[in-house]
Amino acid sequence: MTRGSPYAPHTDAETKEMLAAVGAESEEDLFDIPEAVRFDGEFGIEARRERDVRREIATTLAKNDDLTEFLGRGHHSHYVPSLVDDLSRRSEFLTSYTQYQPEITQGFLQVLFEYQSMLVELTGLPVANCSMYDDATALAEAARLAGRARRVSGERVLVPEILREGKRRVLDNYVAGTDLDVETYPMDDGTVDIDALEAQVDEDVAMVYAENPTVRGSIEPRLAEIGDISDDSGALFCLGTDIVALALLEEPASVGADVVVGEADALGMPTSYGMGLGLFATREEFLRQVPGRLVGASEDAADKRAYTLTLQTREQHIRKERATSNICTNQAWVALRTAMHAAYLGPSGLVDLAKRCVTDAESLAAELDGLKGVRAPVHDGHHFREFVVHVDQPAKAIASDLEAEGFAVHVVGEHRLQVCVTDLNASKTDALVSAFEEVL
Amino acid sequence: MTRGSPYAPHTDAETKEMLAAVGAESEEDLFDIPEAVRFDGEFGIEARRERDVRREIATTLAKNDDLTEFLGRGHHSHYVPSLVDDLSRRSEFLTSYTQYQPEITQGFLQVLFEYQSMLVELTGLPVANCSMYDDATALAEAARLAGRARRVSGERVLVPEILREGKRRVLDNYVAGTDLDVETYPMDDGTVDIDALEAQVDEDVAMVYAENPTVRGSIEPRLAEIGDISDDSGALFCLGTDIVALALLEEPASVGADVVVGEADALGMPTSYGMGLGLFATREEFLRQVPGRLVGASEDAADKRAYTLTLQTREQHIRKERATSNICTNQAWVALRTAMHAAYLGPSGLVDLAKRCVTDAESLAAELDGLKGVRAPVHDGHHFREFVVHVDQPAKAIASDLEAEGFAVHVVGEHRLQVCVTDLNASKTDALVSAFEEVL
Amino acid sequence: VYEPLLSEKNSTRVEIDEEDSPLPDDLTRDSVELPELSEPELARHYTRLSQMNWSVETGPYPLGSCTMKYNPSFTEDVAADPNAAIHPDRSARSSQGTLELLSDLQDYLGRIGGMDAVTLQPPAGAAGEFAGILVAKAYHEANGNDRSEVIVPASAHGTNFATAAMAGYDVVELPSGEDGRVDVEALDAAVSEDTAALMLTNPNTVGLFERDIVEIAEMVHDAGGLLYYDGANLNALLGRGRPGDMGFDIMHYNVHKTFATPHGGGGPGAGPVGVVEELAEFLPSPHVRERGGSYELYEPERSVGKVHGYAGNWLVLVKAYAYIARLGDEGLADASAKAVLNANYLAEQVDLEVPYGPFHHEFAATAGERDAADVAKRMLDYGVHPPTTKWPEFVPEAMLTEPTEVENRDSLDDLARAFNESLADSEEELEDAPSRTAARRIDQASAARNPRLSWHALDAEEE
Amino acid sequence: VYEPLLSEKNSTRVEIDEEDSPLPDDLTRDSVELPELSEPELARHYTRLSQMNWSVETGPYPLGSCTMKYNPSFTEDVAADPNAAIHPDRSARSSQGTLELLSDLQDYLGRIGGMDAVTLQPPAGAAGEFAGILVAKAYHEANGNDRSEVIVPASAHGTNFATAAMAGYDVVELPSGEDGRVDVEALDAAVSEDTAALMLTNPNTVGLFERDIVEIAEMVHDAGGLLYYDGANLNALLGRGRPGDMGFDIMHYNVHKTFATPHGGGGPGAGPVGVVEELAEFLPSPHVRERGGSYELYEPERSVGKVHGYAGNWLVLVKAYAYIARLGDEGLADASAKAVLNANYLAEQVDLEVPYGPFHHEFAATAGERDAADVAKRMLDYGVHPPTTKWPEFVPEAMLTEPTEVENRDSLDDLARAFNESLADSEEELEDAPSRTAARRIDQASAARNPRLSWHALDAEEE
Repeated sequence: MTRGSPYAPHTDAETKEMLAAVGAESEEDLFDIPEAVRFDGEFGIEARRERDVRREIATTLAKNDDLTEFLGRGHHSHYVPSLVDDLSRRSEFLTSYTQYQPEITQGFLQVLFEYQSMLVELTGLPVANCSMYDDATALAEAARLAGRARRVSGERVLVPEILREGKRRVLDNYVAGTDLDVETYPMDDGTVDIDALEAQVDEDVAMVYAENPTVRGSIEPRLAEIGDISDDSGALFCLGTDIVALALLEEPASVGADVVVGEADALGMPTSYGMGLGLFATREEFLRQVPGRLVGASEDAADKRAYTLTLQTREQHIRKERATSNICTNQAWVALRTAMHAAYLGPSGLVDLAKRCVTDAESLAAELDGLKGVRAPVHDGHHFREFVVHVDQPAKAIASDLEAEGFAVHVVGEHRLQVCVTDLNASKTDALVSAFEEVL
Repeated sequence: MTRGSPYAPHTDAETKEMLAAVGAESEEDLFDIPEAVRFDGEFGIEARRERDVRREIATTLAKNDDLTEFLGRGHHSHYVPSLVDDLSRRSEFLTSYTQYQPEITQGFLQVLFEYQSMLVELTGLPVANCSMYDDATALAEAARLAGRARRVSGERVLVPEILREGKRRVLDNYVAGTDLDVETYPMDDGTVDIDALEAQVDEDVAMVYAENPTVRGSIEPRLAEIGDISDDSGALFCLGTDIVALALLEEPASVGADVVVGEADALGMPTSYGMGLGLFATREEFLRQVPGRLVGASEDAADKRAYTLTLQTREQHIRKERATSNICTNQAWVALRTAMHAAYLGPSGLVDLAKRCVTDAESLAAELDGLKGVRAPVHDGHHFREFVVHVDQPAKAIASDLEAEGFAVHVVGEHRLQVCVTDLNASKTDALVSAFEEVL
Repeated sequence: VYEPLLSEKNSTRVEIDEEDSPLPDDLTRDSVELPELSEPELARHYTRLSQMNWSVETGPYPLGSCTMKYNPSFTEDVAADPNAAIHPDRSARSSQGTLELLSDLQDYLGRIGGMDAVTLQPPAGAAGEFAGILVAKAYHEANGNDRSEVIVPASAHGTNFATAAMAGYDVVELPSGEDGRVDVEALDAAVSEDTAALMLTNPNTVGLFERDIVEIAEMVHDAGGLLYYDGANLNALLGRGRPGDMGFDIMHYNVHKTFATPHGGGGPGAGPVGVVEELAEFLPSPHVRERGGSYELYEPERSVGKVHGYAGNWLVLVKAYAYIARLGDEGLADASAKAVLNANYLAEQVDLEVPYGPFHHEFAATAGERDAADVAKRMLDYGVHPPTTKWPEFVPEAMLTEPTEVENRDSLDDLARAFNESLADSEEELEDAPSRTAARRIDQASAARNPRLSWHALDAEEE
Repeated sequence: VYEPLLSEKNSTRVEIDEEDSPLPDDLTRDSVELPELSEPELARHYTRLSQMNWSVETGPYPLGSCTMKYNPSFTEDVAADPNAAIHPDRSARSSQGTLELLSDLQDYLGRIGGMDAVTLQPPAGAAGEFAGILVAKAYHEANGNDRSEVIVPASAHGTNFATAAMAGYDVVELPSGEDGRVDVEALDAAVSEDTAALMLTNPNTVGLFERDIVEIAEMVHDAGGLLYYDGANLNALLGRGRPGDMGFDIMHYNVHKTFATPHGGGGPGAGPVGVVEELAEFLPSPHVRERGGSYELYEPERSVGKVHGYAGNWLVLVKAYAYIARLGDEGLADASAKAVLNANYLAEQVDLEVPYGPFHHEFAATAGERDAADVAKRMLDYGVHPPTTKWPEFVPEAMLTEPTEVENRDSLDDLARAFNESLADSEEELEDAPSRTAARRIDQASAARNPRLSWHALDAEEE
């Protein structure tokens, strides 16, 4: 074989014949690059054998400490059944492109249609797209949609004062090119201060954003009121949530949500350093304002049901600068995995998993609350997966000591930690409590 | 869902309806088992969730020490490219059955046909079957073939005095039900003592078995003479080898081998506690005496080339007690993996790999030979992958000390170790030499 | 759909020259000629071939006596654990994890079969039979009691006959009784002091439980013989009957049938063998046991020796262990219940006579006037895999059907429809079948008459 | 071939009752109705669906501008390393492995593109464009130099236009020159002190190298603007030209194009952004750097902030790193050489005019009197995936074809045959195409006219 790319199949003889066929003497002849900008240096990257690359990366990644993570705050994982890995890795799914030729990509299209359908069921809203990058970009796109589709003349986007920094900063960038302004509204004991919000909302508000559960894990008790307040002023109500919470908590449609955004990668993906799956669902009314791809049902020439990407005139490759978003490549394969995981759980499994997110968090909070110098949860009310913990000692020091014991938790204030429990670490909660005792 | 098997899809309602359809009141009604032998106890095996089983087995297996193995003696591994894992795990291959309906199993049949073809090329013999369990059973089947097909009236099967115990014991069992007797012939400095063999061979010898390389890794220098001696007396010459050695060492057909047996799992499989892939090839003359499955080319009703299991009248499901063997389930999927790995290497890669088996063993032997109190290789001549090492100190103690240093080697005599090097441990030979220095 | 052979894509001859070879010329071959292809080409080759292959994950696979269950994908992950990748010649001390898992699996299988000791060495069911019969033989020999015959029902798997013959026994074939079961009188006539063993499948190969098993066991035991259980149909009995409780002395388990390890297109399987206490000392070597909290390998006192060069198909055993642990008592029992329910339900929907019953996990329908093999080929046109045909032989034009527990009612209804529509089709359509598959009916006679077993043979033919 | 929807197989409503809920009724929904299916049913569902999907491992995928290369399977294993599965909020101290790999990848990409600093945060090419344009904007603002326009050639990817607009810029569209490249005079007219940046793909979307790139860069730079490189076509240049050397200030890399991470049916990708030294302080936060042997995260001094909630598509980046490490200098250069050779060879075999050249890794043929989309549909009947059609718009009935380096001559000849036979077919056959695929031509207009975006919508329609 030739040296060079192991993935280029050409033999030397074949290369020669092909060069002859195109009338070139060498591969270099085919490059029409002016001398001035021709690169004749080297990258200095040495080629390695497959096994050596595997060994090298394994060695590098092994430098990540082996911690039991009690981390959440928007990036959550549950146990992913082997089935999902096995089936999603099938090359027909994994190595396919966007379905621009639907006749030979019905398989992927159907999975995406099923993914959309699951989100329609869970949100109660009739339109869900194929995916956004993550919760942060989904929220940001929602704000832009509110800007385009607004029913009022306002420019204000209201978000809770307690919001993950990453979300806020993405939102800021996405609205920077518009006339929208982001403002915060106050929270009270971890959930929305309804009165304060009501006072803040006026007819110049384009969108009100609230989360359920909040980034601190609190379940929002007065969602419908937020919906009403938004509706009364003509603002869009955008609700942030995640795919597991949707299975148990109030249905977004029933509380008046106009757009639902959030993370769907809590199903289908291992913990993956923040790699996400932005869910995006909305009312029929905003269908033509939706960013990203949509799969619709149709018929083929033999009148059989078939699926296809649809309403593409919203998208950048057709509408260019008037597109609803610049998104092109999305998180399709993650959506496929999430759909598989959700299908694996079924409604019973999904609801059970969501219930455990409540009960496991409650139990762990109660146990931690029993420790001297610890109070948990800091906020009243119900929690989903995670909660804030008050520690009398400096939170940073405690977190650092816990890390030395093999546990990772969030530091969210001078004396505040945040702890997240799922089925992946639930068997280690006793060990975590012991570690707390150790380091206090 | 119902409790019970997670892989039985029945809902409770469905079960009820199905029972009604068959006129039974309960599942128990369907069992026609006399009271006297009905089992109403429990196995006492607790069902576990998927993730818990995975964790439990991972924990158990982690009790295997993390050793760098310099082990061989018939169970060899080379680096298996990821491609092989990925493609062989495709469920269409992995979860299929024997190809009794060839019209819908052309894919697997073709892979097996290609596997056979590769072995035909490597052995030079025109008939190779789909697989035996391992080298030991392949040798044993060869002896039985020699017994059935013998050209002489003899009952003696000659095997080298240096033979892996496992092979010998399987052979003994396989011939126990026949009139064959197994005898050994002497070796000289690790390879066949030709004169002694010649003296031992007579017209009552049904088969002469020799290995190349031998279990000690020696390359047999006078194979053609063994072939001639066998041929002259009318005995079958059975040669034991492995799929990688075949790519470099003398072609079996060219030295007069009538049957070739050995291990093919040195390609395609990780080290797997002795799980094997018996290769079996022979001359046209013995075609109808071959044990196991054969895939042949044919045509379908549209005259297109197609593949099918063939000459099944040799097999147990048709011929019953007159079958050539009782083998039914074989190692088909391992053969598929081996074929994939061989195809991945191609002839260049295969030959290169085989050459490394010679040079890496030579270098390591030379390095060990440089140590005080160590002599390697013990046998003169050329070696393939492995060689015997003389140590002045007791071999068991040295091996045990090496194990404590993280290395596994064979003990093959009071003062003899055996060491095997492949691409998997070649990068650790310096560390092995250092460990030897440490423990000597 | 046609995928060229690798050799039709490329054929490259690599010469082995003395100058760049580490060996002298007389120790090496001259050259090797094989396909030299790149990774993308191979990926496509095998992906396409896989798509030309039926499998459990493609659809129903109701092959009677083959027990094509769903193979949980997590068991593959478990077996791929790098810590499972160890060499069999390691010291016991350094391989405690493997030994523990083997020991635990021995224990599980013993409980499931009602056996006192279990070897995991046999690499397949037939190898298990061979090991089991070797044990029987060693037992009789140890008693100074050479026996020459093994009795096998006519309806038994071919392996039973072949195994007994392989071990040097004369096979005494027992005709099936009128009810499809062992004819006890015939057995009485066959049993003698020459009887080393009776090999029995229970439920038998048409799914019938041998109701007279207690009497049968007594007859064999009284004559000094042993009772061997062929575990091929164990999926019918889990949690409801144990061979050990029925008087069987030796049994093998087909883990790729009962415990859902994948069939892999014909293997690898594993055929562990269980025996009663009295026979434990004859089991193959080495055997695994626990002593004082650690695990060791040892040779049973009167071991029959070996039936595999090492320890059998280890990775398959890991998968079997994982399956058993996942299901537990309740899951195993439910698997059998649903397997039996499915067979009964399906038989009810199929327009064919089922001459023998009550059956359990499988039933032998008869195609009557139709050719069972033709009906099967026609079923391919309806998008399902057909049952085993023309076997067992005492059922005329048998269609031995075993849906297993993994089908649901819809899929059984689909299967029944495929049966019934095929049966309703004309003789011509049947003979012409399959007509909707990528490959049409394949000429088996020509393949056997003119064996072309390699691409070399095809090349030679073309020249 | 038709596979029912999950919802057509089962639909189960689970009620959430206060009594067995851990939450009060007013915090929960009433019920959830979804398919409840077993693992074997799901395995079959998705296996069948997968077989209804074209992919790189099925066959050629010559979509122009999409760069559908072979995705080495070992990169999947690498990304599945349990040590890669960490949370982004971990301390830097406990995630040194991840940070080291990210740092090394930043370094590799910098060398390959000739850029001084690289952020890996953007989760896709379009997100990379957005990050890059935000950097440009921040740079101008930092210089007290607000600019309002971004210039984009008419032939550019739609994302360029959309991105510029999204960042609040007016888009100035530059018509293509007669030779298919940037019209330098038109550019001269367009560039002004309002020009924030010129976005350019090079080679451009018909595969032509912008020969005047040095002059173009000077013009833009002289006006105080920045030059942005759209990395979609970088697979044409590896080892032969670097955007940094051509005067580009900002570029994004499409790792799922150039570095062979799988497209996954539309994503996830990753769109790292490289910049020259002067712009490094504006890169997104956090950025990774090495300090005294350990790795840390920090916020660049004038960072534009974030374009992704966390660190982008980490697992995709791991695969890209693995690919680059596997190929090295020589492999990367060879990949481009073969990609360009393949495009040239294929164009030679196709009976279509290719109006612009010399092209590199892709060429825009024109279907002339035929409808390019119909020709593409007909190509499906010949068993290949067609090229991108009707784009870029300045080529009439364009068939933008990019075979990439992974095809060999045989497969290119097959592709050419599919082109040529389709072109030779009658207008009627084209309009009726595809006729040999499982699904026939799908009515896109009806899908848009009557949007049915969920199984709920289908159910509603049926009622």
